Amino acid sequence: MAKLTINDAIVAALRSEMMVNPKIFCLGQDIGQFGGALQTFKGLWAEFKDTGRIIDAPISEEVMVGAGAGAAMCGMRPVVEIMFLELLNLCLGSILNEIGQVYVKTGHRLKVPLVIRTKCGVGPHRGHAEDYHAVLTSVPGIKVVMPSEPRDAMGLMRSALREDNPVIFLEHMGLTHARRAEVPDDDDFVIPLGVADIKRPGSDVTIVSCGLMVSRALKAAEQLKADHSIDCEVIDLRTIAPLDTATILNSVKKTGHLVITHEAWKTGGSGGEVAAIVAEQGFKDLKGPIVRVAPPNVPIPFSLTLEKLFIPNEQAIMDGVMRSLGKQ
Amino acid sequence: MAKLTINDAIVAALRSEMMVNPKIFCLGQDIGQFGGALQTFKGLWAEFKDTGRIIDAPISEEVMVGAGAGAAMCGMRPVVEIMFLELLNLCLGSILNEIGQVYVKTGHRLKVPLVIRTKCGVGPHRGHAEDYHAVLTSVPGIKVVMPSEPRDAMGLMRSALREDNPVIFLEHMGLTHARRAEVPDDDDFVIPLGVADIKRPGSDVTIVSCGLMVSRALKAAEQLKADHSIDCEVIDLRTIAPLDTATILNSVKKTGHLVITHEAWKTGGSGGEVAAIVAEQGFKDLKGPIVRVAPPNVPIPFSLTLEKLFIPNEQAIMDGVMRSLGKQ
Amino acid sequence: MTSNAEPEVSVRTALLRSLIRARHFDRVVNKINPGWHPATGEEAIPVGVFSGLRPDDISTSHYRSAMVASMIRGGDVKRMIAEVCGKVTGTNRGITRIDLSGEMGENHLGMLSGTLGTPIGYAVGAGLAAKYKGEGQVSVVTFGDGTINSGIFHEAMNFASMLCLPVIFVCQDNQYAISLPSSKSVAGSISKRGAGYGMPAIDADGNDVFDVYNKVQEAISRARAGQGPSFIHALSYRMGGHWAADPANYRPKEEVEEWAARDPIALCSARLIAEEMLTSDDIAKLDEEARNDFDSWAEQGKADPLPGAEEIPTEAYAPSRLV
Amino acid sequence: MTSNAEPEVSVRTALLRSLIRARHFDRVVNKINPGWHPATGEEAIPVGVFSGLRPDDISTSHYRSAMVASMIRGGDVKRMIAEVCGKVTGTNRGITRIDLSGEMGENHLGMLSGTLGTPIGYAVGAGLAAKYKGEGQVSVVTFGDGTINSGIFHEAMNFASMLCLPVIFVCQDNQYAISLPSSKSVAGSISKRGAGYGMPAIDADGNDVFDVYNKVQEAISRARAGQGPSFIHALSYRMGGHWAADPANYRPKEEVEEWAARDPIALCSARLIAEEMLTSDDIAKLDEEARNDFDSWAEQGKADPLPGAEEIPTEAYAPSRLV
Ligand SMILES: Cc1ncc(C[n+]2csc(CCOP(=O)(O)OP(=O)(O)O)c2C)c(N)n1
Ligand SMILES: Cc1ncc(C[n+]2csc(CCOP(=O)(O)OP(=O)(O)O)c2C)c(N)n1
Ligand SMILES: [Mg+2]
Ligand SMILES: [Mg+2]
Repeated sequence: MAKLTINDAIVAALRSEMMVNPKIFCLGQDIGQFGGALQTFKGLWAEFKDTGRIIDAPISEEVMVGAGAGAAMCGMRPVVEIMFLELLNLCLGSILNEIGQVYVKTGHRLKVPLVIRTKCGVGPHRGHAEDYHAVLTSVPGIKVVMPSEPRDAMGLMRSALREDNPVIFLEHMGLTHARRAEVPDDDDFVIPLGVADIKRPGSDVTIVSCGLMVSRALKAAEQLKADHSIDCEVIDLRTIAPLDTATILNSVKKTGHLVITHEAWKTGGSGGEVAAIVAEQGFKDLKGPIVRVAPPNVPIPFSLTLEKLFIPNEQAIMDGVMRSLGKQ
Repeated sequence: MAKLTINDAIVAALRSEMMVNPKIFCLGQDIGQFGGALQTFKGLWAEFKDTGRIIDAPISEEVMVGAGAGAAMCGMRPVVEIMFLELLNLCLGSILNEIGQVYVKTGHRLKVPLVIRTKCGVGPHRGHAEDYHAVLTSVPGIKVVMPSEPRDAMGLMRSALREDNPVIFLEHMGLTHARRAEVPDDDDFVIPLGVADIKRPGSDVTIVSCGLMVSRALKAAEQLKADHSIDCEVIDLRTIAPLDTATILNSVKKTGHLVITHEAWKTGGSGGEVAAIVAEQGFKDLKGPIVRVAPPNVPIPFSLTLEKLFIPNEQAIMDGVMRSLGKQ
Repeated sequence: MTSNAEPEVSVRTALLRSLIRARHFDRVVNKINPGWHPATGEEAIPVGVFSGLRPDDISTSHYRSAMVASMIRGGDVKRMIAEVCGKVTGTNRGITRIDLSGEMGENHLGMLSGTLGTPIGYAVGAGLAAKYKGEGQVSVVTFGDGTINSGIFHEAMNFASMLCLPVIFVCQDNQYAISLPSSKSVAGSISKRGAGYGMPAIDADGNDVFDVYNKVQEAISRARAGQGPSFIHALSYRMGGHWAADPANYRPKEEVEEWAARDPIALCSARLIAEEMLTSDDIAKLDEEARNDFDSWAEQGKADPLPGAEEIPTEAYAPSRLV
Repeated sequence: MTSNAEPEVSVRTALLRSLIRARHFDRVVNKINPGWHPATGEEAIPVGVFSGLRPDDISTSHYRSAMVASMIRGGDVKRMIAEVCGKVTGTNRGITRIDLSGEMGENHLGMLSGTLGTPIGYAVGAGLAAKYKGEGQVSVVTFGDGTINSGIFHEAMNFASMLCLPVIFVCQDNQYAISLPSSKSVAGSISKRGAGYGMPAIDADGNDVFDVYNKVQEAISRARAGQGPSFIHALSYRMGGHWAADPANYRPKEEVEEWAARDPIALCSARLIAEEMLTSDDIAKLDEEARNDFDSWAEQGKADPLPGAEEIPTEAYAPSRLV
């Protein structure tokens, strides 16, 4: 078992799939010799440059996604990197209106096996942090994935590359080069899309999280255990669309309390969907309010001091848990 | 009091504001001599054509919104029509990433008093029906409005034209030419943005609706009253962002039951936000599950027969109310 | 083949036949839905562009004429008309608004929503796929004069040129985008704009089906030979309104009359008669045959059964191949 | 004024002074954040473009050089540097990533997120507002060679031309978009592409501040006279990496050396010395003065207090004026 960062794990999965599947090609800005912004295609140029399977794209996000989707409809399996999630907002004509609907609208004659890699989240980059993923989960037919650790990243990326639907793969800039962890050596190791992971079992309160919030939720859980003997179950969604509602509902059945945390703005964030599902299907299990812990509805402040106060930290999650228990 | 359709009421508000505010100009495809698709600028060309204040735009949605926003920052008050809501997905770079953040990011030095008119909803047009409004409510700084009747349409449009924030004004194609109703003659009649309207008071179940769903919810309420003596309170959101949480929470406090219905897909639709707010702030008042009544996550079918089955009707809302009461 | 050479006799007759069938197709469909968009007067463009492709080439059609394009590419007309009627016997059992795309599949793409422009991106992707496959396939795409003002056109042209993709871009210039004349909406000239992307930019007479056909065939030869994309500006005129019921009173009568004199079916017929390849009787027969076919398909479509609730799909995702 | 005429003496000295200050500005800012984007070698473009506007003209700057553009337009440098340091004494009390825009206000717009291209749309809107006001204002916008491949560029150029707006579009061509050379990414020539929109398209020497200044002034005169937009392609070279810490080893050394010999400050200085308008001592003094100013502002910025939690805005909306 090698120890890899999230970024390395993603690149490893991509590399091993490219070796066995000639239909995969990659299209993105500066992903050739430059290796990708934040080295998201590290080492692949050296290996594949003579095959034409790594294309440096111009600043033309709409056609990058359009050409990726078109090539996918014609039997290829493109990986398009849009450098940052905010830039995906430039190509939502295709993404929201069309690519998730192709399979149904063509009577199953066409599919769109397209993987869109993109980055977001607060991190060393000091910009492009905004998490607009709720936009993507509001339409049918698209899968949205966000790993929080290297093993998941590898397994999810490999699944994405074997998937017959458009997948938007979100890479968190604060995590992707952060911590190394062991990943399986198996070139067929996959984690199916649509399956959440219980990162910490617990019996008192369910915390639903993703991306950067997973480790914060875990720390909050440890602290709550130590300070108040409150035992939190921490769920990492991993796939945000489609949601793994069974895992969430089962957990709430056990705990009776739900806290949802994400880095996106609270209003209109994807946590609303989780809350709505539980308030409908899990209502009888709920013993207290569903609490969302997320940033306020204002632009992310630039100053690092303010940015740190803006994104929910362990304390904010702990406070949320207390509120869900009616203790605050 | 004149009797007007929604469309006429909107045009009347626009016209009266244009008379008194020379900063207003209109930019949209075919809004000049043609009068706008579905006659959304009916009669204004004849009146204003010599002033240059009505501009026929090319098929360039990004720059239409961009130029509108830029002119707004420079002191004008543009009304940009994007013919259909799905086409707004072509210009979300500006809309999601920027125009709602200008006021804060420029330290209040710039504002964006921009009104974007656009159409959606199933109707005679047989296309462009998709309701993507949840996308717009997921970012800060933007107001989103959708009237369900002529009086509201007039008052909300006038408010939008006096507002210092970007407003996206959704006009439902199935309603806009449908029913005439009385509107005040007063050229200063406004309905403030951000205030929901209780279209039918009731004590047993709260139904939150907007657009086309309002009349269906009202019909469902009458039927439930007649058949089961269930007394529903029907709230018309009118403004979807920012939400009038006080009206919703007060209603649920009274009824203890909540049904949310919209024409947008259920998953990721703006009803999730309403559910989440009530499940957090109104939890103690809830006596049953929060039920969402909305279309399934698949493309809107073309055949009229199927389209009718797809969009929730009175029966679906009635069923939802029964589920919220634990009666099904 | 140069643009002065004429296509062979059989091809020329087939082109006329397609022109005639295109007009009947429009006729019946726009009776079923007068809110839709006839291409009367512009038929030489879809017919000239999409005839003569290899079966594995990929066509992506402008919405106006999309079903004609599909027909030429092998789409089933009867099934399309049933879909237009919203019937369960239709191409996609009544689920899809088919007039904007025709029957889609691996050799034919089209509009997938009500949004103009995005198909140009898909066509570029089809060209990219063709390049990877290396079997000489080309991707041919049409779009309106109004649509070239959308950003995707620019991005697509540059991208295809930069990567030397086998894509033929054809502007179906009917001189209007709804009510806005292209003389106003397109600053500069359309073909000059194409040339700005470093690819051949050619003007074609959009009412002369042979001219369109020839120029597209030349561009296809270049693309198959690895010489990259071309841009063709085919000028014609939208004889009717934007939709069938639009009186189009925003434009001068003289303009309409001038173009009425250049009807593409009449022009093509006259040429074939003058060259003694067909008699006017032959042509009347083609017309008669087409009229009967389309009328009967329309009748059938109207008579066919409506879809039931079970036809509403329950899932948008394609099945995952993972277990 | 024709492009051969030189700006007056006072203007020419001011241009050199701005060039020198622009470089010092970059120097201190990119020491504070080595992930940011110096414009070393390209200073003649922002300086030449944005000097000599009327106070009520609207400037919209490319992100690279945006604070220099703002400085020229009257922005407060000390406050900007404090904002760069994330301090409460900054332009917006530490809330805004200021390097991408400079100090925004009614006469200066810029990037409002991390998205390239959208500001071109806002600049067009500024031109539209100027046209309505009818006071001869113009809107001047710069953008990179990479950015012209985004759809908004195309839409904006056509729109401005179609409506005859007083907008001057300037491509700040430093020959790279991160690692992608414009020779690869821009199919065809940049100025030909501009000409495709039916507006004057002019090449300028982006390392010669006087040439840039003159050509922009001519375009401004046309715009003020109601003759509509112009496109200026100013060719220069990005001497450093995409960001300060990027070694830029994706490009040939000879290319860098060739352009190093054409440093815009050296060129401008040599001209003014040769024409006996300034001595090298005068220039050394300008440099010394700038060095001191920027060093002290940077020191001050670093020393200034951080914002407290109360600086996080609680509301994104501007207050409603309705009651
Ligand atoms: C992006 C986009 N903008 C606007 C519309 C509304 N619309 C439908 S057809 C049309 C005119 C299209 O003009 P053109 O491209 O010339 O095609 P034509 O109708 O002339 O065949 C417009 C504006 C649309 N469907 N998509
Ligand atoms: C729409 C968009 N695409 C990609 C990026 C990422 N990015 C930031 S700077 C840059 C290069 C820009 O090139 P150019 O326009 O030539 O400006 P330069 O950096 O050379 O000044 C890229 C690709 C972005 N910020 N916005
Ligand atoms: Mg047209
Ligand atoms: Mg550049």
